[in-house]
Amino acid sequence: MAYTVSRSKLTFGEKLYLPAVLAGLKITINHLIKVLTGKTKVTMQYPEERWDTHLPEHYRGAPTLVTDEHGRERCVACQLCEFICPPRAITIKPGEIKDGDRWRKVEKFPQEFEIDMIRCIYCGLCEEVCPEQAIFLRKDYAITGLTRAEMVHKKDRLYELGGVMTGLVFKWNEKK
Amino acid sequence: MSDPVPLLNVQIDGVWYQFPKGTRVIEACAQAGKFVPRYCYHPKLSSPGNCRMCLIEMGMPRMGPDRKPELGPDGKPVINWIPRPQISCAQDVAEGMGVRTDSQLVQDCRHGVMEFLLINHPLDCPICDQAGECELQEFSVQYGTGGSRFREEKVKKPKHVHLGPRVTLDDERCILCSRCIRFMKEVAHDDVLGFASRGSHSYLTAHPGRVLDSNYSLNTVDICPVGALTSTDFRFKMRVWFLKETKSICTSCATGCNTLIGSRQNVLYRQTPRENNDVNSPWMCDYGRLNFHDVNSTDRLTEPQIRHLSNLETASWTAAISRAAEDLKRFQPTEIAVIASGRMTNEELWFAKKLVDSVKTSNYDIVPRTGPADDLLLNSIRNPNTNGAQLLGLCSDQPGAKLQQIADGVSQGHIKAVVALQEDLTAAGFKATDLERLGAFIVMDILPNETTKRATTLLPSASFAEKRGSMINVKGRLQRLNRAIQSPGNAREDWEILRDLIQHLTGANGVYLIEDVFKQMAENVPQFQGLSLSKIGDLGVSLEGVVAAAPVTASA
Amino acid sequence: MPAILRTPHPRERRIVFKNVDREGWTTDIDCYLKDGGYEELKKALKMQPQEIVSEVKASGVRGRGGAGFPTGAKWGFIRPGETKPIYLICNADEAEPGTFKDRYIIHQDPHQLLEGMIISCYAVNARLAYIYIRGEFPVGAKILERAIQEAKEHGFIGKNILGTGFDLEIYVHRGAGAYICGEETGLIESIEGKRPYPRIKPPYFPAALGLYMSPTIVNNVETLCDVKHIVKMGGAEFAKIGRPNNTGTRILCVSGDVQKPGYYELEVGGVTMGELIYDICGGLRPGRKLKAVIPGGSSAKVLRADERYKIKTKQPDGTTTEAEIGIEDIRMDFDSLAAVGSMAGSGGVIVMDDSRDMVWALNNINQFYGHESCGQCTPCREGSLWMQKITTRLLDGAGADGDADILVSVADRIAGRTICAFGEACAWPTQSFVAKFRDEFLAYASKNGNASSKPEDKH
Amino acid sequence: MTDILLGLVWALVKAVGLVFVIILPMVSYTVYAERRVSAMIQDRLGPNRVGPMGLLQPIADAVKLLLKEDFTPASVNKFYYWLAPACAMAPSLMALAVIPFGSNLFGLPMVVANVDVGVLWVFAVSSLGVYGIVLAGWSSNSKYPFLGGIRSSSQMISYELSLGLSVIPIFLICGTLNLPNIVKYQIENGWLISPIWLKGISLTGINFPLLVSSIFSVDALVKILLWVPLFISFVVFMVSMFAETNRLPFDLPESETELVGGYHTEYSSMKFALFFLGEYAAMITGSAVIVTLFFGAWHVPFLPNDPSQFPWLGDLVLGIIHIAAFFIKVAILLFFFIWVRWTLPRFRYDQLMRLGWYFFFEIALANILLVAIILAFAPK
Repeated sequence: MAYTVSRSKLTFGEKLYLPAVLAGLKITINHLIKVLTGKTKVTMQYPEERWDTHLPEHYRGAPTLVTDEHGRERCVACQLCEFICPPRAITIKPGEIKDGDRWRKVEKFPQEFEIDMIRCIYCGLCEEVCPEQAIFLRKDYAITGLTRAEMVHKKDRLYELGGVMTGLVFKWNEKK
Repeated sequence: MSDPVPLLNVQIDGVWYQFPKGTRVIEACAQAGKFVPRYCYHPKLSSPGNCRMCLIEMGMPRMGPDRKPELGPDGKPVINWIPRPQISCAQDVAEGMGVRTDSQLVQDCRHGVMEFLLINHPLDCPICDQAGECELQEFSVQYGTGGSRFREEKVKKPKHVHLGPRVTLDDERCILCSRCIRFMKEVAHDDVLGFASRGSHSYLTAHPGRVLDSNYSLNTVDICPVGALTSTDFRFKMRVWFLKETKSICTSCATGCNTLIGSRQNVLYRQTPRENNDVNSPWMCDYGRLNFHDVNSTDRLTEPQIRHLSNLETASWTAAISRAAEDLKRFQPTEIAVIASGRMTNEELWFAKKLVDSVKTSNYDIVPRTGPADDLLLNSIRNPNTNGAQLLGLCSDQPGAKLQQIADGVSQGHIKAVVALQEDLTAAGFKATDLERLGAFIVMDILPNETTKRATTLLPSASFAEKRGSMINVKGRLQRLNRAIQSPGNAREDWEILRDLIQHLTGANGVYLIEDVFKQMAENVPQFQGLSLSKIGDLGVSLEGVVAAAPVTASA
Repeated sequence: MPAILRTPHPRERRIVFKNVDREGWTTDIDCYLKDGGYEELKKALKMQPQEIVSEVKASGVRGRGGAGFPTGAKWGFIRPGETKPIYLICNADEAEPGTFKDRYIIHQDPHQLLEGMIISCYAVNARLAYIYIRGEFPVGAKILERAIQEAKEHGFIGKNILGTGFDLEIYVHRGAGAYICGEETGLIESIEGKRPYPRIKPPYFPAALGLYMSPTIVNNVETLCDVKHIVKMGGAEFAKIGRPNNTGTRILCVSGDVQKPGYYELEVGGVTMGELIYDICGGLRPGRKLKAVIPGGSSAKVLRADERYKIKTKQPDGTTTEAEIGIEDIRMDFDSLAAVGSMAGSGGVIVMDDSRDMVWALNNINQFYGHESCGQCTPCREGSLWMQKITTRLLDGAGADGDADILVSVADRIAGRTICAFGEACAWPTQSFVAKFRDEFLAYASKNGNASSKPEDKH
Repeated sequence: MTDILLGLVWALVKAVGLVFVIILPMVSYTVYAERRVSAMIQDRLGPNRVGPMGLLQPIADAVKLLLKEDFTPASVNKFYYWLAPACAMAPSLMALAVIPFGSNLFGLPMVVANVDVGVLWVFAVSSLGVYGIVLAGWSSNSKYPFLGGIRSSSQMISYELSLGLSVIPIFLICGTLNLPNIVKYQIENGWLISPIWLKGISLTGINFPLLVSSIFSVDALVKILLWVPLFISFVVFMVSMFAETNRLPFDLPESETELVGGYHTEYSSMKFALFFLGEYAAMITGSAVIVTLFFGAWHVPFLPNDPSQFPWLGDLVLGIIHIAAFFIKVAILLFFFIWVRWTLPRFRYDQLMRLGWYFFFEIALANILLVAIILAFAPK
């Protein structure tokens, strides 16, 4: 069914359009004046001024891997992030924790864990989907590199960026 | 024809259905579209009724004083409901039976059982290989409550137990459904598994001094509804949701078990059985199941090669095919021999036969391959398509009968050109030094071996998982192979290589679709009359008039 | 042999326990024969098996093991003209906490049991019988084996018993000590040499598909002893003892906070709970008040002392009258105890006075069931241990709000949903304890200040 | 002979000086202004990195554009592809030749070419600009530039009509096409945006009788009557000038959202820069024409034209003041251009054509009639 949009009849003044044009001009000039007089200040002068201290708690910067309070890598290579990642930036090769390791109980760890930062869209789905709370979008946003290879974050780099995250998961502790 | 099975009237969730006598209640519900969740129940095994997941409300018709069912206003029997929930997996349907699969009580039963199963479960889905095909996960989502009220410590049990050479057990994940125990006892006839300890501390284990080393041990992994039993080979390799599943058949023996090939990004990860009650039920032997690692080998032949003096050099397909054709043209029919393989598909064998015909030689055969059989699935004939080779005329009733004669011919020098298709001739009675003296030695294979080293033209071909085609199993059943992954490098499907070779030899126009190859066969081979590749279907068709090539072993 | 022989209480009527605590009584067959032993066997062998079954049916005797199923009816399940072998099993796996009657029969009067068994086998046409005795009774097993040997020597067991052509072998089968072996199908599995996993019913009713998939009768020790006395006095005469539908005598095993705990053979329904506790058992300890009674073994539902029960009694003219009674007025018979929401069970009466902590008591019971669950089916396997963990946690001071409700809900999800009756056995105590002493559970649950016991803090 | 030579030299000096010293830097800094103003209107800052306050940004841009790879797509018609940017740039600069951008300096009139048909020259030359665009659109051999070129040609033709017609009232009033003479008329009779000049007021004092008589004269009445048609003329001219210079809200030939970049989509490096410069130069030219026609060109109110009245001010200073006044006016108009761009949304193509043909064309025609009637009845 076609839907008819009713158009209101314009008065003569409105038909001239000039008052509306003038009103528009007034709005824009007001903005300009406010910026000139320093009343508005929204632009941050990067890199002299940085967001770092103002970043909100949930800021989505570079995805990183974290270790827990025991220094154990939280990631168990469940590959859910690899599955959920919309641009398929994550590649994981799972491995088995061998006998004799303190965390043998955990059984699995990522042998290789790569995030291609050229592909990453910082959507945070990996963080959201992670059942072990091992992957976090930290506040790093200035991710640059000179080669494509450099932009693929390997496991050590991911842990270096991620650091330690305590709490949250107690499952792999001795009595759990 | 036996007497028709009488149909019984059964009321399921208020609707009356008819089921043949002998149908289990749980199956009847599923057929009526009211799936009843289950853990311990497996249609091919006995019913111990221990998981209590399939509890439903059940009732029988109320009997009047005249011992006849009382009829309600709708003319249907009035049902006397049993106050307690009943398991549906151990009972057959009865006339006038009533079933409720989604009443309040049934739902509470399912919530209860799900909660109980999960309180001592480690909930380690992130590392568990079963995740994604785990019934505990699925039913928990569908029938569970979504939360746990369990605040206590879980029961600790043995983890990563090497139950056998191919099976690893995690007892904490085990829900003690006993499917594996029953499989080993009832199907594999190797009663090696059992429970130890009791109550919540019960755990699965092999009998003292025994290991789960049956050739059918990996079927316990298949039927394990949770991740307790895992395949040591597949363990921690890939999450199942990444796997692309391709319906195919096992090519490790003449039984031709139906399979699902799990692959991701052109890598094979596992092969699991696919139910076909005419061939393998839902089972498969470990030998066949794990016999795919060659496909992933880094040694795979990827480029056609031509011999220049003593070196094999990489060449284009055009160059390699024309070199092979030119080489063959140089010899008389009696100087040429073709060794085909019982591992080739019908389509490949069809072209192999055309090749034989076009060079007009009578020196051709296949290499027989045998091994010990068992009384379940594994056949003594280890070539998957000997029947096809016979049917298409590449060997006599006794495969390999001419092989020694050809080998002698090569040795004595009156056979000067040999085409070896997917066979290592040095393992089939040919001497490596003889092969080196051949004027033309055209070899088609997937992996390097002593034969490929001596080829004058080496043609890399596709493995069983990389091609389509059909095979005939030991019982004369025509079944399909499907392509799961792409061939590495420039390797091509065998039938295409053979077609091109024949085109170079005879100039005849070839066919360009495997469907057309089969069509051509169907027109010329009476047994294939009226069939096409698509008509074979996923479960295959039984061919009439194809006699078993060798003693058939009993199968499940 | 007990060092001290107890004098029976005057209100007792000792039939089965006639020889228990008897001066100069030994387990020797001679002693038994001197007292007129095996006379009933001779009498029975002269009768038709069907006659004996009829007498047992007429006597109205109900199983003494716990469920109280009429024995005659059970025997009647054996189809006439059965072609498969028929087995009789004596269930001497007396494992219910609070019950200690069968062991006295076995320890002091084994021949009475054997005689009852031989008669029963003759009645149901069983040629092979087992006495399944629990692993914790090694002495009893020895006594029984000796008694069987003696009976064989005297021709009461073996080929062609007393020249009647009736053959019978009785074997003693020692269990390994699991409560679940007292469940008849679990017991059968155990005899078959498997884990005593109870079987699903349907289809595995012992009377049809029992031991080795053959018809099997499983009876309690006391029941089988009663058979001897039914043959002796006739079914009709036996039925006069006790009350209608609750015939014969029962051995009540009273334990707990009474002055004189012990076993008392009484006419079924012959006494009330009050008489049992205050007259026969000498009352509670001084200064104590009655708090609760578990009337039929630990799996029976607990009765609270200050509860009032409405009992409907059927009058001879067909009308029913309703009376409200207190705990003292409950008759100790099958139907009365069922009417007040508990059961006569195995006859183990556990008396608790006001010094008892009901959470502790339930935890004690739960510990037993959590330990004894066979682990076959899910609700009981997981639920019984969970209930124990909750009560233990409550006792540890780590209770949480809602624990009482979780306990009840867990028990509700076990009862009626398991393969065997163990589900009910472990669920009923929890259901009744929490329902009747909810305030005590809530008091524990509110003591949730002990943070160190919270699971997430234990690393 | 020497006079002609000298005149030629002077003309060259003026032309080169005007183009390279004033206009081109002005173009660059108009771009800079555009970026800064648009930023501020949008609550941003704009380029502020290169040099103080980003003032060297235009130079950086120029360097960048010069150094960028000059890429010529394979499918283009090379000759016209190369020609088009020049065609786009040159006309706007040429039009400036007749604009009087100052009074006198060193006794020389500050106009490159004082021709009698000045206004016609402006129109004639500036309408050539469309060729550059059409050529670019066609020679690029690509659909977006092609569409841009088509749009541009029809838009220019449409608005040239109203542009031309809207200035006819001025000729009627001034009676001349010579731009310096129009300026002279404005000095004497007031700016044509509101052509009444209060005689008798100067920096040296107020001549009241002259003032009163100038207010209460018939001449004044006529001029006040002319305010209405002249204002209409101004608005139509102004809007048409927006359209002619492809400025928003009439930037359909290069609308980014639909045509990627329109006619210059395929251009890069300096050739793109030429289009860019052309556009801004056209804007400057347009502003200059408006200033000349309606805002009294270099004339500063209350500052008499005759330097002899202010000997202390000096000939030179006055000349510079006049030049400055002209460019300040131009700058204000440029700002207005920018301001409008960042305020109004783009017209739809059919709306654009409708506005041009249905309204401005008719309004301009009626306006001529109105002025003619007023002038016909006004006493000479």
